[in-house]
Amino acid sequence: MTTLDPHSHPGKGAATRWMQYVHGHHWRSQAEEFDGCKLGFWLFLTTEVLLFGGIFCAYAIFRTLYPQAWAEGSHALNWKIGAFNTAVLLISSYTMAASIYAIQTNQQKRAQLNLIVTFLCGLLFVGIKFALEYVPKWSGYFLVWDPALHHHTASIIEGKTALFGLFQYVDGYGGKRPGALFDHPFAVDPHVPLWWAVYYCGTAIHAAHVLIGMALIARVYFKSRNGDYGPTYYAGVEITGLYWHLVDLIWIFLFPLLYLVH
Amino acid sequence: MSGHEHHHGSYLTSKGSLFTNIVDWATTVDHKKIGVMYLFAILFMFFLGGIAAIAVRLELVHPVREKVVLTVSGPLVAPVMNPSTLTTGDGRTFELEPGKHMVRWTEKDGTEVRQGDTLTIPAGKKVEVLDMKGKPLAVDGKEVSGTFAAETRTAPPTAGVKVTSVVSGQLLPKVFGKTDASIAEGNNIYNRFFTMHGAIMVFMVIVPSIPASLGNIFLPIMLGAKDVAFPRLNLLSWYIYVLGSIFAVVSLLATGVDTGWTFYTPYSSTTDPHHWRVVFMVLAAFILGFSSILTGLNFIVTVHKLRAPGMGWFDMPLFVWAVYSSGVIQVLATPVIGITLLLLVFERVFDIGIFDPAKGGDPVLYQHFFWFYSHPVVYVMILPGMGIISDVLAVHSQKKIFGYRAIAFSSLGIAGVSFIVWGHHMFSSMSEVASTVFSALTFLVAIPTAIKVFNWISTLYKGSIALTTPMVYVLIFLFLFSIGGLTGLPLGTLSTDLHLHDSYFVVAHFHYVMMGGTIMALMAGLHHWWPKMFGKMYNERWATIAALIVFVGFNVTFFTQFFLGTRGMPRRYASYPDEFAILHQVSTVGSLLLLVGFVIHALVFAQSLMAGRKAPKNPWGGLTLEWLADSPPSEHNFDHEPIVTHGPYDFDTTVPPHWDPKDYPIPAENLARAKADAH
Amino acid sequence: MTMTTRLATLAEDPTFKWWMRTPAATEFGKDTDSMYMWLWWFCVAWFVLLMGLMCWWVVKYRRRPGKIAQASTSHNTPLEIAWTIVPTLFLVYIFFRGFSGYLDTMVAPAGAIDMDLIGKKWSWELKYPKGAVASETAVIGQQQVPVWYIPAGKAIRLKMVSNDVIHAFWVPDFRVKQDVMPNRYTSVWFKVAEPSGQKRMPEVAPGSFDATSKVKVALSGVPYEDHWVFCAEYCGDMHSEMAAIIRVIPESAWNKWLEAAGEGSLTPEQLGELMWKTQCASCHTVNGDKNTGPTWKDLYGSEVALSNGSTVLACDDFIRESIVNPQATIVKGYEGVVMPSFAQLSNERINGIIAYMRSISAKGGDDTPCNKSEKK
Amino acid sequence: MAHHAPASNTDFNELDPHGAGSHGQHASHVIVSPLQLRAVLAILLFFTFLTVGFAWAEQWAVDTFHITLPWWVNVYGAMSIAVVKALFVMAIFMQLKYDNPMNSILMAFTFAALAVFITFTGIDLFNRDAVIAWKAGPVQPGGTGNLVSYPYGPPAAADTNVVDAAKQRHLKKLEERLGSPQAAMLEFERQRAENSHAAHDSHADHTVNTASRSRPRVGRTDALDSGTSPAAPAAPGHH
Repeated sequence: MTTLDPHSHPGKGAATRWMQYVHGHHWRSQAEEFDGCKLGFWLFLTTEVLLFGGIFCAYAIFRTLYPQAWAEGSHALNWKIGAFNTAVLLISSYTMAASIYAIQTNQQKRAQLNLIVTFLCGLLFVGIKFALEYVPKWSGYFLVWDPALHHHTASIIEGKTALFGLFQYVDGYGGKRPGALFDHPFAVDPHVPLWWAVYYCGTAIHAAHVLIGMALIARVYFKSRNGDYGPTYYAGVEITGLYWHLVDLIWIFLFPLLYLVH
Repeated sequence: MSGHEHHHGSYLTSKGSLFTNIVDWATTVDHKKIGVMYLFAILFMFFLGGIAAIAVRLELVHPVREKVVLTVSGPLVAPVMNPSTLTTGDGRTFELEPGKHMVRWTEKDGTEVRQGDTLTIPAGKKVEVLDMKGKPLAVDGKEVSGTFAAETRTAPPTAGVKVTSVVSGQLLPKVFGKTDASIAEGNNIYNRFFTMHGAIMVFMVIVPSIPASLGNIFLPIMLGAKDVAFPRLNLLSWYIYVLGSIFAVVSLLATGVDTGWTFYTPYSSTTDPHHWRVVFMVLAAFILGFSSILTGLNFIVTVHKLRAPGMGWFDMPLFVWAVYSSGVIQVLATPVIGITLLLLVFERVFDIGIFDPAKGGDPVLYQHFFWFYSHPVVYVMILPGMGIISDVLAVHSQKKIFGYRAIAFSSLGIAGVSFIVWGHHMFSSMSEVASTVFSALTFLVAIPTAIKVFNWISTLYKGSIALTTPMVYVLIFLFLFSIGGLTGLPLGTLSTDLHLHDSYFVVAHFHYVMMGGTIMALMAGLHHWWPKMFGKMYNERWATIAALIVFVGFNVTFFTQFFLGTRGMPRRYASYPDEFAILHQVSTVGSLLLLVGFVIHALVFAQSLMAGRKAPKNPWGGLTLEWLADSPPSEHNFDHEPIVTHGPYDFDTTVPPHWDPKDYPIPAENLARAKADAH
Repeated sequence: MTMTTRLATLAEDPTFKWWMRTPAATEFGKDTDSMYMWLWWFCVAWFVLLMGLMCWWVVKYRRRPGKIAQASTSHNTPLEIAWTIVPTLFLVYIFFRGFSGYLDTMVAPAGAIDMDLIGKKWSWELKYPKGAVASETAVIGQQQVPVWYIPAGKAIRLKMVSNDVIHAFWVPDFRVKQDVMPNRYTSVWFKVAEPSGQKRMPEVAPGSFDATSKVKVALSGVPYEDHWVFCAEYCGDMHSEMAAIIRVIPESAWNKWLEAAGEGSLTPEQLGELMWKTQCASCHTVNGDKNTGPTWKDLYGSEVALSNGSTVLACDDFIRESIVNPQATIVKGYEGVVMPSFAQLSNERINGIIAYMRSISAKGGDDTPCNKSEKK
Repeated sequence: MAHHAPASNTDFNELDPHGAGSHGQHASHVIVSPLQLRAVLAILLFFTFLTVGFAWAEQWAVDTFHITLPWWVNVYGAMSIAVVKALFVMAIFMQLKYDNPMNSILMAFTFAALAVFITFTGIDLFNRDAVIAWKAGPVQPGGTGNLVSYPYGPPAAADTNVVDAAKQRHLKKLEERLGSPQAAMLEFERQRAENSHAAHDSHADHTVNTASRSRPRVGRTDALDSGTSPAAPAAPGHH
């Protein structure tokens, strides 16, 4: 670990707006400001953890009350998708951290590349979640490229497709919805709708956080292209990174709870 | 960072045309201006909530909502209820059957008949028999009349009675032009009003009141900082507050919600099924939570990072300590209400069932979610008030606060314990095990609170006490808060709580704590810092008179409610048995006194703003840093960053800033003693 | 302190009657009372001490111009420790005393008589042994509330469940309260002393519904005491009308009453009227006024406009369906009002309601449209 | 800008009181080397693999050795692995290890608050009828002549209706498509088989595993479903 000397990296190229950065007038120094921003953001992260705390609490309570329903619901999820998505998020967390490293060492192009990869990973995560999990479970329509589709060959209703043939309807698969919206014909335990309520609330709020994180990453990407960040000023990237890691952190718990622990 | 040109003038100084002024205020990142905007927004919501409170109190003047009195005004006509035998005048008998026959007979005019009641015709009374259409029944061309052999019952009369009086108690429906409202409709209006009162007062007034207004203005100044840590975030949190309030007002304009401010499921998830009002109100609380989180977060970072040189943690004014502690609670507890309200919205919109027993969910789980936030937030409400009391008390008795560290740590202690006592709101709905655990933990909170009160009162000892309006409010606070705190004991005690839970005793208790505590502290702080905030003095005499009226009005309003509670009056009742009427009426009179008191206060403040005497820089002789600044402070608070050389309460050894040492002759023995203490 | 001495102290305490309208009617309630009064004097002592010091010092150390307060100590560790520990000890005592009273309140003794209590918007339904029906009602405001007969000196345990939202069963005179939940059973118990003849509430208006003679005989000349039952958990529009009266009578009289008060002793119309008073009156009037639900006056045999635009004849079948499955058809103008199902009512009771509705309808005579349609 | 920015960003004010807060230095500008980051990523991916394998292993133990692991093995195992992963993310990716300890303390408080929240809620919901056994002595039957009944069936348990209704709707749809109820039932069973096969092609058997069998259902009175009394104590009490 090295502590950075802010004067050892003269700006390379034109994008050196970061060198002109002047900290807020009410801060005693830029280092103080950076520290303060981080402290503030960590405080914000604690609120995020406790926000999900509600979901975790509901999960824990109802799992203990209705273990059969939880087992049944968990079995309806495909652990492969969950594991793949976990890997995607972990990799994106790495690239996010790597982009901070690159900024700290003033490797602007590398930083931007890492940000792009992080953004794409987020997109992949949400895309998979939406196209391979939400849509089929909710409606019974499978993406035609979904590898899970071949398990359901006999239940496919030919010709019943949606969105220009991109989605194929499988009879009796959909309807796994929360609460009163529940319409899955093969459920056994009466409390399965409750499981789907917790599943959808947990993962949807998480997915919303992924989207917010992606927006933040897009923002720092464009600011970075503008030369706003460099070795002495990168608070924006740093807190975006913290947010992104928290999203990852939540998923690290959601994944085994929803997909594995049955 | 634009917009930070150094102005030497006051932060209130006008900058140009009305329009530029409005834009300047709307886009300001100056913590003082944001604090002032918060102050007026909160006072406006306090006004709205107060209107609702008065409406609720006026409605309760009459015990019952509607008591229609019918009196006999002619021959009574009513269907018979049981088969009976009539003996006609000529000795024949006639069988009457329910559903076929009505009878007509006379009673004395003016006899009272209860609406909807069946009637009894004594044997021997002369009656005429009618068919169900009301035509006299004729047998063999002769109308049937005679007397019953035994007493006979009839359904409520269809004719022969008139409404002689409609006892009022339908105040609110009448105000809204619904003179023919049914009991249920009338009750419903009442329910919407008390919900409006509770929701506004909790979410929009008491939670943000002190931290967001006085805290915003004075926390940075007391720390010697130029601003809060994140000024733009501060402005954002004000706008979020306004947005949340707009959501709430929209729901109120659509005639409001009838859930109570606690939104207990399954009532809140099933009431008002075809409307969005509940969702709007819930979203309002959800949005206001964000505002609260951002404010708390901002203050915590400010305290950690922006203290003036020389100001260690234990050199901070106790107000700062208290706001800091409440910030911790805001940050840790508010997200849980966020997810709770979000789930409640999902419950209403998508029927997800987590809190709905009909779908396998659990309504008491909602209560746990709700109180995990809402109990700690009680301390968000009261801690800053306690901070104000500590500061104002010390300044106006020019006495070092007794047990500084004990007060500071008890703030943190209260913040910590507040997270493990929420179950005492649910003794009658929880498992017995949980009730016992929560009751034991609840008593823990009493200890740091008691310590604070002891410290405050000890501070008076050998002080130099000036009975200014802020100090009068401090004494009022100590009086009312002691009652509020002590009446918490029977509520935390399991056996007595089973009687008092959800009764008016609880209503009185939390009003003593919330209003007698927080609002009285707010009034103390408002008067204490008014000269600093606006550079004008207020009329001391009228302010003190108003304070005394508020004090009397408050006790008349709420002490009676303790008696109501122990005698068995449940809360949230639109009507009640007559025996509670007198106490309710006394309470209503008290609430009107309170109204008078607050109106005088408003006039005093208005007079001060328009024609008040210019305030000196340090009218009370305070030692904390805000008294170093101008009145009102300049845009950046201080000309130079202040360096802290004395403690916030070293009155016995320090001449207050801007005071002439001649007016403050420090006894030599004080200095000697301080020297001795230092060694 | 033994129970007797505690009670003796209570009776002598002049402030007791400020707080409680009467002494508690139950044993555990008396303990609660003595706990409460102990706490009251405990609070008074602290309050007087604190406020006394405050007032004394405010006067004594009032500001004198030109004089600065003498330095005095700003902390005193032994004092601070003392005033932390002393209240703590008191609090420990208070907790344990409250806890022991709580156990007495929660745990029903062996041999208690079980009754079911069902709470619903907005009425209570008590199920007696042997299907007995309490046929008296009293009036609060305009509201009919049921009067329940309860034997003195016998432990009664109510097993409670709610039909819809959360309610709470509270008898202030018994000093007990318990929430009534829609998804689980909760219970309260009480054992009330013999009626002393001492009034516990203002005389309720005598229900004009007189029971049949057997019941009357069973109850004639019997001393009784009345106690309010309230719903203490906010449950909607008629929350404040969701009340009942517990009328405590000697056990011997209660046993006789139980025998006499079988449902068979009432005519269908009487039974129906009783059902209306105890179960339906919070939403339906019988005098033509509009309330939460449609009025029953002249309903029977009339054409009812439904929310789906059609009309239906209010005959027996329609009424029965509206009782058992209220959401099947909604009367026009009452959309959004969710009437709970009363499917638990016995056939006799439903028939009684229909008979009662018929008796208060102008179209309820022999030549009702309903009869005509039946004849077809 | 009228205000005076310090000449250098590293200026440190002698009077600055925050030494206690940040150990006299601003530990923020720490560069974590890419090598370390990659190592952490590798560890995280490995643990992801491990936690999946762990879930598999339970079923494998049942299938191969007929050993039924206690319910908590899977839960505690998966949660422990998740905690380790989370610690790595927080310590290295989020740099808590090198950061102001205040932030770590904050996180610790947060997790403590979360633990309090879940535990205390559990104290209520998992103990609802814990005292019934000693709460109730033998109780004389009353009410409807039986013990407490829930005479109109369980409206609170409408949840079963949701599940059943979904089934009935599907059967009706199938019948409309295939013409006869028999054909619909056959197709229903076939689809059900395919559905459960598709869902369980992974690691788990159709039967519910030990984790689910492990706990009695508490918190909701059984009688609400069965229509019998909950409060008739199995063993008549005492008191």
